[in-house]
Amino acid sequence: MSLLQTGIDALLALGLVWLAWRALACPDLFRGIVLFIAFGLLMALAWVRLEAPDVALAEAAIGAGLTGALLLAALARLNRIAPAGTRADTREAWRNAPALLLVLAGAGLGLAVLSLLPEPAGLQAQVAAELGRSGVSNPVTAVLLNFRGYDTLLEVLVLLLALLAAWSLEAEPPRREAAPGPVLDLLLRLLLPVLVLAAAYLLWAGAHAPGGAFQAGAVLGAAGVLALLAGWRLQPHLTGLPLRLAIVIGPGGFLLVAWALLLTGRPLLEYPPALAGALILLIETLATLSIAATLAVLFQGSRPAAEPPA
Amino acid sequence: MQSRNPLRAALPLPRLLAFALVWWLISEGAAASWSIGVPAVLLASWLSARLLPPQRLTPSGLLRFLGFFLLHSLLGAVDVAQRAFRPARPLNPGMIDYSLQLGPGLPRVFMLNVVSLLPGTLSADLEADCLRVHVLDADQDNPAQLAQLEARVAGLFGLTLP
Amino acid sequence: MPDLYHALTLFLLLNLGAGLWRVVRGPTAADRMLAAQLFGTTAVAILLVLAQAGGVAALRDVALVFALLAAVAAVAFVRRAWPQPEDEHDRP
Amino acid sequence: MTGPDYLAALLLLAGALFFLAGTLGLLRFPDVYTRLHALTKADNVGLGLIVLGLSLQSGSWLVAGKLILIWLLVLLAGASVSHLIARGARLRGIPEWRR
Repeated sequence: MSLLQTGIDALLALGLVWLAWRALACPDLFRGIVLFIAFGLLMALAWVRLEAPDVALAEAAIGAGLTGALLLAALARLNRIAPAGTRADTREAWRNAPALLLVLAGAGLGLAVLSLLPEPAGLQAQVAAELGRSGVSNPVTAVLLNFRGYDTLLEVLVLLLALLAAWSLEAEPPRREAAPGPVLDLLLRLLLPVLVLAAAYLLWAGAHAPGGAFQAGAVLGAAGVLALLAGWRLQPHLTGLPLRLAIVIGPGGFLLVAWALLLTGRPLLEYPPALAGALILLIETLATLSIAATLAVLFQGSRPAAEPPA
Repeated sequence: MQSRNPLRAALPLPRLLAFALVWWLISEGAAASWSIGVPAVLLASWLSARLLPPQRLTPSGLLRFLGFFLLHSLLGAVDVAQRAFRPARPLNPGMIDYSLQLGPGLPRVFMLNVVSLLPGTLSADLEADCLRVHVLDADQDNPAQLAQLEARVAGLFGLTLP
Repeated sequence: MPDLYHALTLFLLLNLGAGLWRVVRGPTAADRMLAAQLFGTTAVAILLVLAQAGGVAALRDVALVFALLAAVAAVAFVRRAWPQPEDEHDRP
Repeated sequence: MTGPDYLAALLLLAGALFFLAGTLGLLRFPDVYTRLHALTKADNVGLGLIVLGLSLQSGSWLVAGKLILIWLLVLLAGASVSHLIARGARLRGIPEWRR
């Protein structure tokens, strides 16, 4: 590795630690969020340098794009409930807590790295040996949707649980929203179709390259978030059953496939190799729809049915 | 204008071609991708046709606009770079009003966006027909520049300014 | 050429680091947010350069996702998190 | 290195120079409006030049097209966001710097 590459890596590592520290320790929540957005950007670049483009893609879609928007919306809500001056400020007393946490986490990680075997065997050889029967050629997708498909099933269910938790909270009072203005309106009209295309592309790419349902769902979900930010709302007849169907079709379809496979006498989520590719694509397509719908609805915060008719 | 053919109204050919091109580019020409690409392009074209009415871009207007845009955005960047690099930081900003000749609609919003990419101008607000522009150098003839841009945008969309 | 790509990456990263000063200093929330917007453009450039340097086509997809989502956080800021101009007047 | 290589290297360096200009503008310009000028002009042209240089190096029309598409998306986002921020800043009465 050249000196330049070492420089890049050193700068990334230092930048990440500094940003993490500043984002946690800075007394102003808004500044903390902007620092966190910058942290997400650097994190994606760090994953690239670690030769993990799959994770970089997920970080780009979720970390840099959606999390920032979610945190900003949460901050806006917090400021409405309890304006900045009225919040009990415990941060001053806990100022050094993040540093302590960082030191502890760093020490733990250091110990873990030191205790690694010099040449960890890993599972790459086993994954590579079975890849031919998985239905896809991207090893990450093979692990996520075939060899350990139950992990992904549970992840999709966790997202559903998060939504249930958000929906059981008190609905936010409606708030005045300024007109979006022509520039934001045009941005949406140009961008939404391209976001749909990009999501479909990431879904397709997942079979052989970085991509897949979570990334595609995040991109499609971002389209929903942008539409919500511009003040676009679902028509009332779509907020009931159709929206709920979109939210559960991913986990539901996944469970149905798992159940059908159990009925044929196979172990949980072990696809017949001939059908594996098609089944994975089906599950991922449905999961993309559900993830997108769930992320957009989570951004909105409360149940859309509770919205007064516009 | 209502198209007589409902299929062509829902899926206009120029949109189909444009989104097929976008798919071809983002998939870097992978032939196998069209199994998902075809439905995705159909969906995107349908969505786009619902969101944006068809525009009549003229090819000659497009070429002239592209040349104008590329040259002037480069000039704009050089201009900003000079001001940023010089130790004296030569800035004389101001806010000017420009009355638009373009009628309301997509061409006008398009112009609003391009204004911010061209030398020394930044669109700051739009009230009725009045475009408020923040300029880096109030001594320059900014309105003349804006009028030139407006003529190019009108040419791009096949319009004639009153 | 690889050295040039890596030097360029390092240079762009240093740019990004310098821009952090604006996030820390502000003074207004808009200043902090527009610095973050600038980082997005820089990150796209870095990703495209690294994609060419390492011959990793997937990094262009990462850059594409960055470009597509570049506006989301800033729009969320403008529409939600930026205190409304009339808020001071109609608070009880 | 051959002729096209030199041209590509030149474009990449020019792009880097504009990124530096954008960062300097961000740090040195006196108010949010003037900083927005730097954001929308210098960095977008910087990215455009880098995209052009990389397109030459990629040796593929498809990759070049994809790079230009990414550039156009960044342009659209940059122009829209800077208008939204400038308009919001005016609405909120953030003062302009005058010489």
